[in-house]
Amino acid sequence: MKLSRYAFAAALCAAAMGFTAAKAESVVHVVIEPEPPLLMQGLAQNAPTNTIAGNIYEGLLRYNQKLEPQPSLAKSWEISDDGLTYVFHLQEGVKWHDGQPFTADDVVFSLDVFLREVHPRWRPITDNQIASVEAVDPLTVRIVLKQPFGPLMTALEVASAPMIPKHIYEGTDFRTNPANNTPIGTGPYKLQEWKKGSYIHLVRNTDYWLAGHPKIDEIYWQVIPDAAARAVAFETGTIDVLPAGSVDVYDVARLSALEGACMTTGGWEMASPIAWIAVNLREGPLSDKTFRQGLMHAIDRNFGQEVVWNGLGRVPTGPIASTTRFYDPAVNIYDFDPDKARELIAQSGYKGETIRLLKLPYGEIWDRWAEAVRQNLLDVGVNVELVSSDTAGWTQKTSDWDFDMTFNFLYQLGDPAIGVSRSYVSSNIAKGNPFGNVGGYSNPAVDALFAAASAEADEAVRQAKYSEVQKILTDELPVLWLLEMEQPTIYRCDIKDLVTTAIGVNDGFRDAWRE
Amino acid sequence: MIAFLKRFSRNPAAVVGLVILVLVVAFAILAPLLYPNSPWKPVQRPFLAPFAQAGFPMGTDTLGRDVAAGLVHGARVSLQIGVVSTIVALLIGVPLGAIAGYSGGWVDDLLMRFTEFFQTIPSFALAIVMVAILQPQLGSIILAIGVVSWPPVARLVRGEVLSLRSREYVQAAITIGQSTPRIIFSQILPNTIAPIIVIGSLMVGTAILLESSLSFLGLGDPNLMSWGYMVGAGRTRLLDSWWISFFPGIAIFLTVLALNLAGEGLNDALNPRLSRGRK
Amino acid sequence: MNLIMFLLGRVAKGVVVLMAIAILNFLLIHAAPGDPAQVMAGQGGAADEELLQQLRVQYGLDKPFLTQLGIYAGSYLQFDLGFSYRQQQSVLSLIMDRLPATLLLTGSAFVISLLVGTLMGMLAARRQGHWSDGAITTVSLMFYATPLFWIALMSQIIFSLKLGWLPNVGYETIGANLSGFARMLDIGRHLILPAMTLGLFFTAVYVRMMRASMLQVAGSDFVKTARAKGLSEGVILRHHIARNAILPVVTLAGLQAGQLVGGAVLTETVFAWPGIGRLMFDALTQRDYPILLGVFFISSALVIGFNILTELVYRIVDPRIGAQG
Amino acid sequence: MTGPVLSIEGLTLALPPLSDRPHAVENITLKIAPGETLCVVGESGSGKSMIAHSVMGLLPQAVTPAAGQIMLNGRDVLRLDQAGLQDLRGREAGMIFQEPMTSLNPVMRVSDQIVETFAAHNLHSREERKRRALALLTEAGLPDPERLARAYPHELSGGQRQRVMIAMALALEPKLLIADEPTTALDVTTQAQILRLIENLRRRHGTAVLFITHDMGVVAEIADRIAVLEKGVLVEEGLASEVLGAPKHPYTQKLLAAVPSLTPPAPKNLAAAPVVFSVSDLNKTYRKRSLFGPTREVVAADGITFSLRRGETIGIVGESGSGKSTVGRCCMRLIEPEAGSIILGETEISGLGKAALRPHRKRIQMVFQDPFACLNPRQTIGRIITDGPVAYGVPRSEAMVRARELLELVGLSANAIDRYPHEFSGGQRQRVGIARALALEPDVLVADEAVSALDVSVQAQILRLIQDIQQRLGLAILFVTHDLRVAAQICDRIVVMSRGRIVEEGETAAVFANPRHDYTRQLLGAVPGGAAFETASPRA
Repeated sequence: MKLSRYAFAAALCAAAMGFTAAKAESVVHVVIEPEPPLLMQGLAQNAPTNTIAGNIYEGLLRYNQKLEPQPSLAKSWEISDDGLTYVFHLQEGVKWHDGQPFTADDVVFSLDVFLREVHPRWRPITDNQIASVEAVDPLTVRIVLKQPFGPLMTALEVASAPMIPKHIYEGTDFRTNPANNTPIGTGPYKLQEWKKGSYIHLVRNTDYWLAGHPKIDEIYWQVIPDAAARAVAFETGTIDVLPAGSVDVYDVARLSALEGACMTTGGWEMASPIAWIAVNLREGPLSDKTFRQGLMHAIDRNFGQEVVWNGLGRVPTGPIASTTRFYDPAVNIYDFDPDKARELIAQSGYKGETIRLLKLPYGEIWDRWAEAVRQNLLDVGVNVELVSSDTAGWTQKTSDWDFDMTFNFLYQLGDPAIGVSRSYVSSNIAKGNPFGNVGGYSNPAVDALFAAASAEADEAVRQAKYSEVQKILTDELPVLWLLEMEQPTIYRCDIKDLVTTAIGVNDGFRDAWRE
Repeated sequence: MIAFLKRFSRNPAAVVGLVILVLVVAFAILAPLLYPNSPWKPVQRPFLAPFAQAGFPMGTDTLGRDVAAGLVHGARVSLQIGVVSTIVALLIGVPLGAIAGYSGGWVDDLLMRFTEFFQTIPSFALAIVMVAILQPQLGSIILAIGVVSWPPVARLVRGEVLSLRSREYVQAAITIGQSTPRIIFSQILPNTIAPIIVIGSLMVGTAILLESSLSFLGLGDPNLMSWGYMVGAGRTRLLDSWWISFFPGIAIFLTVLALNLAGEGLNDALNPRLSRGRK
Repeated sequence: MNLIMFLLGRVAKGVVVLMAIAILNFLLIHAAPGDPAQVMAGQGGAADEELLQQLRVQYGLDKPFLTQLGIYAGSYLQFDLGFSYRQQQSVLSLIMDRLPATLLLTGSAFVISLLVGTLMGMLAARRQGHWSDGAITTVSLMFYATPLFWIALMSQIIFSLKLGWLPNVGYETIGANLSGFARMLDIGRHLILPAMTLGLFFTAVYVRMMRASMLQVAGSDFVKTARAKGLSEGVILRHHIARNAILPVVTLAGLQAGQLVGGAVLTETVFAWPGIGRLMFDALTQRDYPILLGVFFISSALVIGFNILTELVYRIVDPRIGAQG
Repeated sequence: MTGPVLSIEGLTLALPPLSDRPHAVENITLKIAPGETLCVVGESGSGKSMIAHSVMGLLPQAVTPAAGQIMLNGRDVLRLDQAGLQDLRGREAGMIFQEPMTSLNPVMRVSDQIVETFAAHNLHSREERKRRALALLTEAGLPDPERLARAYPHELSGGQRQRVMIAMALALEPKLLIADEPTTALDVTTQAQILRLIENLRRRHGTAVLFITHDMGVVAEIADRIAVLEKGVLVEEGLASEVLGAPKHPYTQKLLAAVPSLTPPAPKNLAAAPVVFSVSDLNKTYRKRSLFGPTREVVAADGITFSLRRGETIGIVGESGSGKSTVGRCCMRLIEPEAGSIILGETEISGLGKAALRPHRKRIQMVFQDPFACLNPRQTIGRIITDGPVAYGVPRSEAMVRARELLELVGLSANAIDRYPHEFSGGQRQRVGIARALALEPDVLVADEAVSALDVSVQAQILRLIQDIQQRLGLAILFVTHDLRVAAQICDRIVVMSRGRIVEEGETAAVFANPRHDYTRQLLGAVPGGAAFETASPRA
C-alpha cells in the first residue's frame, strides 16, 4: 500500500514537474459536511461549495487576516481620488485548468455578464454601483462606478466574485452548462474526481501561476455526515483537517489536546458571523420594542457563550461585530436580568401569547441553544414553543416570514455595507430570501444612514454614521444578537500555513504545506 | 382469566417484563411528583457525573440539566408516543385486515396490494419523509410511525379473520341470519383480540425505537423530552460523558425488552396450544 | 421452466407495483409544503423573485400539477428518473453511483442476519432451557431493543477508536488507490462495522423467530415419525425440524426487506457509507424531489428484488410451492 | 414356544398436576405374541394412545411413567437411555400414526425419508438403502414406486402416504408394528385397503401388531385379541371372538351396543307429507386461477337434484371429495352454486340477493361437524342460542326464556345458559349446536357430518336426539355423512355421491339391500366389521 502510493507520487511528480528526484507525495484529508451540491462557485455559494471551490477558483483579490486586500489574480490596482475609477492589473501567464489563457476579457465576462446574472450578492453591486467594466488591454481591467462605493475593495474575494472562464460559458445557459460538473478555474487545485457521497479529490495544478505553489499534492475532501463519527475519524487519523463546525464544540478541546493536533479560530475574519434571533416585527407582542427589550434581558447570553458554545466567541453588543471595522461599543447594553425582563414584559402588555421559535437545523449545538433560550424565556413567563425543521423547511419558513422568532447567523463580509445593512434596510424586505430583512424592520432613518455610509469615501464620516446606526438598532432591537461566533479549525500540526487569509481553509491550501 | 394469569405467571421472564413495565408506567405517572421542575431547566453545572453530587444520581447533561428528571419525564413522552402510534397503526391495520379477510375476492386483492405497497416502500425512509415534510411535532411523529407500522397488523388480522371466517361458528352466524358487520364485530374480531394485543405490545416497543431513530436524525419534537431525544442529544458525548446517553439508552432497552418479554408471555398464555412446545 | 415462468410473473407483478408506487410517491411528496425553487435559491445566501421564477420555469415547477405528473410518469416509463437541479446531474446516474454501496451493505447485512440468525435460533432451540439458550435469547433481545445508532456509535468507539481494528467511516480507504484483491479486502474491512450494525437488529429478529419456529415444528407429527424411526436428535434437528422451521423465517425476511433498506439510511449516515439512503436523506433536507422520488423508486425496486429472492429461496426449500404454481 | 414380543407389566403413567385425573393409564398389563394383532380400543381420552407412545419411548414430556415396565425384545423401554431408545426405535418396533397428511416431512423426498431409517441404524451401503427403499414401496403396494420414491409427500394421496408410513415403519423388519389409529383419517375404501395391507404384511413377516383404534368395526376386521380401555383402566381383555361375541364388562357391552347396525330399520311412510325443500340441477365447480398456466377445475356438484318431504331424512353419503359437503353448504347458500334452483317451501332462494335471503334463512338451519369449532369460544351458551332469534327481532330476554326450554329439549340443564363452550364436552356442545339451529324453528335441518367427530357412545345419543326432535317437530333433515352405518340407521332415503355426481339414489333399505351402482357396492363392501354388529342398533 505504502509502496504503490509512493510509486504513484513519484510518477506524478516526474511526469508533471520534470523533477528527477522522487519526493514523497503529500496528501491531506479534510472533512466536508454537508456534501456540496455543486463546485461551480459562480452558481453556488453555500458554505461547503465555498470551502472547496475557493481552492479551484480565484478572485481578483485575497484578504489577509486584517481584511487588507492582497494580490491574487490582480497583481496591483489603482483607485482614482474621486473613488469612482478602479484599475486592476492582472497577473501574467495565468492559465485556466484546460490550458486556455486567462485575460481581461474573462474578468469583464465574469463581473459584467456571468455574476450579474446568477450571483445574488454580486448582482446588487453591479446593478446599483457599477457604471461599466471594461478590458483596457489583455492584462488590465477598468471598473467605473456610478458613485463612490468603498466596500468594493472588500467584495472581490473568491466567493463574492469568482473568475469564470468566458470561453466555456459565453453564450450558453449558465445553469445547465454541462461544464458545471467539471469546474474550470485558475486556482491552485484541479478537480480530479468527485465520488458522490464519498469524497472530492483535488490534485495540484502543475501550471499554477505562482511559482512553487501549491505545495500539497492532493486533497481529499471526505463526506462524513455524523459529527461523532467525524471526531472519531480525526482521532483515528483518517482525517487531517476539521474545518469549523465539523465537530461538536465539546470535542474541540479534546481533539485539540491530542498529540500533534492544532487548533485555530483564525480564518473567519471575512465572515465574522454573528448569530442572532430574527424577530418577526409585523404583529403581536413582538412588534413592541419594550417586549423585545424584555426578551433581550431574559436571555442569558453568557450561558450561551460559556456553556452552549463551551467558551467560544463573544457576546455581541450590537449589529456590527467587534472584530470588524466601524464597530462602536458605546451602545445600549442588555445584561442578563430576569427581573428587569419580567418588568419590561409586563409593561408591554404581553398576555401569554404563544411565540414560535424556529430552530436552525445545523446540528446539536443549535438545538441545545434553542432549548436554553426557550428555558430562559419560559422562566420570565414568555410562552415559547420550539419549531424544528430541516434545512429546506427552515429556509422556507424564514424566507416566507412564517415565524415569530428564528435563529440565524449572518456573515459580516468585511464591510457593513455588504454584510450588515442587508438585514436592516427596508429595501431588503422581500419574501424568498432568508438572509434579507426577514423581520420586516423599517426605519427611514436607518435606511438613510446606511445609504449615506456606503456612498461616503471618508472613513471618519462613515464611522460616525455607523455609530449612529448601532445606537438606533440596539435601542429598537430588530434582531436579538446572541453571539459573535468563533470558529475553530482543527488540524494536524504538521500542516503549516493553512490559515493565513481572512477566509481561512476556503482558500488556504494555496500556501499550505506539510512537514 | 385465572387460568390465564396462572399460565402467565408460570413464565418468569414474562413476569419480570411485566414488573419493569409497571415500574416504567409508575415513573411516567409520578413524574410531576418526583421532579416537579421542568426537565429542561439547567439545575447544576454541566457534565456532572452520576453521584458526584447528592440529588443527581444520574448526573447532568451538556446544559446542566438533571438526567434523572429527563428520564422520568421522558418515560411519559416515550410511552405516549409508543402507545398512541400503536393505536394509530391498529386503527388502520385492524379494519383493513378485517375487511380484506372477511370480504375475500377482489376487495381482499385490492387491500392486500395496497398493503404490499406500504411494505415495499422502505418504512423508515417513509417515516423520515413524512416527519420532515409535516414538520417534526408529536402529531406528525405519531402519524408517521403509525403509518409505517400498520401493514403487519393488517396481514395478521387478515390471516386470523380468513381462518376464523371458515370456522363453523361464523358459518353458523351466517345461517342464523346475522348481518355482516355484526358477524365481524361480535363473532370474528373478539377472537382476534389476543394476537392483536400481542403484536400491539411488541409494536409499542418498536415505536419507541423508531422515535429514537427519528430523534437521532433531528426529527424529534423539540418541545418534548423523550428518551430518544436524550440518547440522540448525548451521543456525541459517549466518550467523556457516557451517562448522558447511557441512562436513557438503558431505559429504552429495558422498556422494549419488557414489552417483548411480556408480549411473549402474553402470547404463550393466550395460546396454550403453542406453548406446549415449551416444556 | 416452471421457475422461469415464476420469475417472469413476479417481475411483471413487481413492475406494476413499482409503477403504482412511483405515482403514489409523487402524489405524497407533492402534497407537501415547501417550494423547491426557494430551497435551492436559499442556499445561495440571497435570492429574489426573479431568480426563483427563472428556476421554476427551468425545472417545470410552474406547470400545472397534472402536467408535472404526466411528464414524470412518462419519463419513468423510459427509465428516466429526472434531473437533479441542485446537483446538475441526472438522478439515475447519481443513484447508480451510490447503488453498489447500498447493495453491498444491505445485501451482506441481509445474508449475515439470515445466516447467523437462523443458526443461533437453531442452537437456542436445541439447547432449550440450557444456559446457552438463555444467553442467545438475551443477547438477541439486547440487540433488538437497543437503538441502532447507539450500537453504531458504540461499535465505532470500541472497534475503531479503542481497539483500532477497523476503519469507522467510508467505503474504502480514500486515496489508497488499491485495485483487485487488495481493494476488495479494503472494502471488506470497511464493510464489517456497518453491515454488522445493520444486520444485528434483524439477526435478533431471526434468532427469535427461528427459535420459536423450531420449537413449534418440534411438536409436529413428522418429527414424531422421525423419532419413531430411531433417528438421532441431531439428524432430526437438521433434516426435519430446521428445514421446516426456516420457512416462516424466510417469509419474514422477505417481508422485512423494506425495513432493512430503510434502516440503511441510519447506518449509512453514521458510517459515512456512500449509499442511496444518505442520498435520500440529503435530498430530503434540500427538497430535491427528483432525487427523493428516484431513491424511493429504486429502493422499492430493491425491496421487490429481495422479495423475489426470498421467494426463490422459499421455492427451493419448500417443494410444495413450486408444484402449486 | 417363543416369548411375547412385547410385554407390558403394571404400567402406570402419571399426568401432570391439575389434569382431570392423576394417571393417563393405571396398572396396565398386556402381552403380544409374535405375529399376533392386539387391538387396544377405547373412546377419546381413554389413554390408549399413551400406551402406544410409551412403548416407543415417545411420551410427551409432561407424562411420566410412574410404575411398571415395558419389555420389548428383552429390554425395558422405560429404563433405556437416549441412545438405547434410538437403537430400539425402528429396529425393534415401527410405528405409524393417525394423520398421514402431517406424519411425513413435507420438504423431504419419500425415498430419502425411508433411506434415513437405514442410515440412522448404520445399515447397508448407500445403493443398498435406495434399492431396499424401492422394494419396500413396491411391497406397500404403491403404484409406480420408481416415480413415487422421488416425489414429495404433498404429491401423494392420503392412502399413499399411509402406505409410505407403513413401508417406513417396516423398513428394518421390526418384530412389532405399532399403529395408532392409522385409518381414522382415511376414507372407508382406502381404510379397507390399508387394513388389508397391514394384515398381509403381518402374515408375510410374522410381525406382531399393536393396533390402537376407537372403531369397533376395524377391531372386528383385524383383531386377534382385544383390550378395552376405559379412562386409563383396562376393563376387559381377551380373544376377539370372545370380547365381541360375549362382552363381560358393561363398558364393553355399551360400546358394542352403540355401534350402528348396517341393516336399516323399517321405512317410515312419508308419501303424504308435503315437499318442503327441493334442489334441482345444482352445479358448482371450484376454479383456481393462476396468472400463468392453466386454470384448475374441480367439479364439486354436477346436476344435483333431490327433494325433501316434511319429516323425512335424506342422507348424502360419499367419500371425501365427492362433493357431499358442497351440496349441503349450497343448500344453506353458504357457498354460492353456479346453476340450479333451490326451493325452500314456496320460495326459490337460489336467486335471492344477500339482503333478500336473510329473512328466509331461519327456515333452514345447520348443525356442524366440529363440536369445538362450531361455538364461539367467547360467547355464553345463552348468547349463542339467542343470537339467531335476536337477529330476527325477538327481544333478547324473550329469546333467553326460549333458550332455556331448548336446552332442556336437547338434554342439557337450563342453567348451562350462562356458561361458556369450553366448560362442555364434545357431545354436549353438539347438543348446544342443535339447540342453536332449533331456536329459529326451522323447517329444514342440514346436518353436516354432525356426529362424525364424536365417540361412538355419544354419537348414538346424538343420533337418538336428532330422531327424537324430528318426530316431535316434523323437521326435514338433510344428513351429510361419510359413515354408512350412521346413514343406515337415520336416513329414510340415501343419495350416493361420487366426484360431484349422484350415482345412486333410493330408499335406504333398498339401496343397502340391493345396491345397483358399483361404487355403492364398493362402499358397502368396505365398511369395517361388515355385518358384525347386526343385533345392536341405536334404537335398540
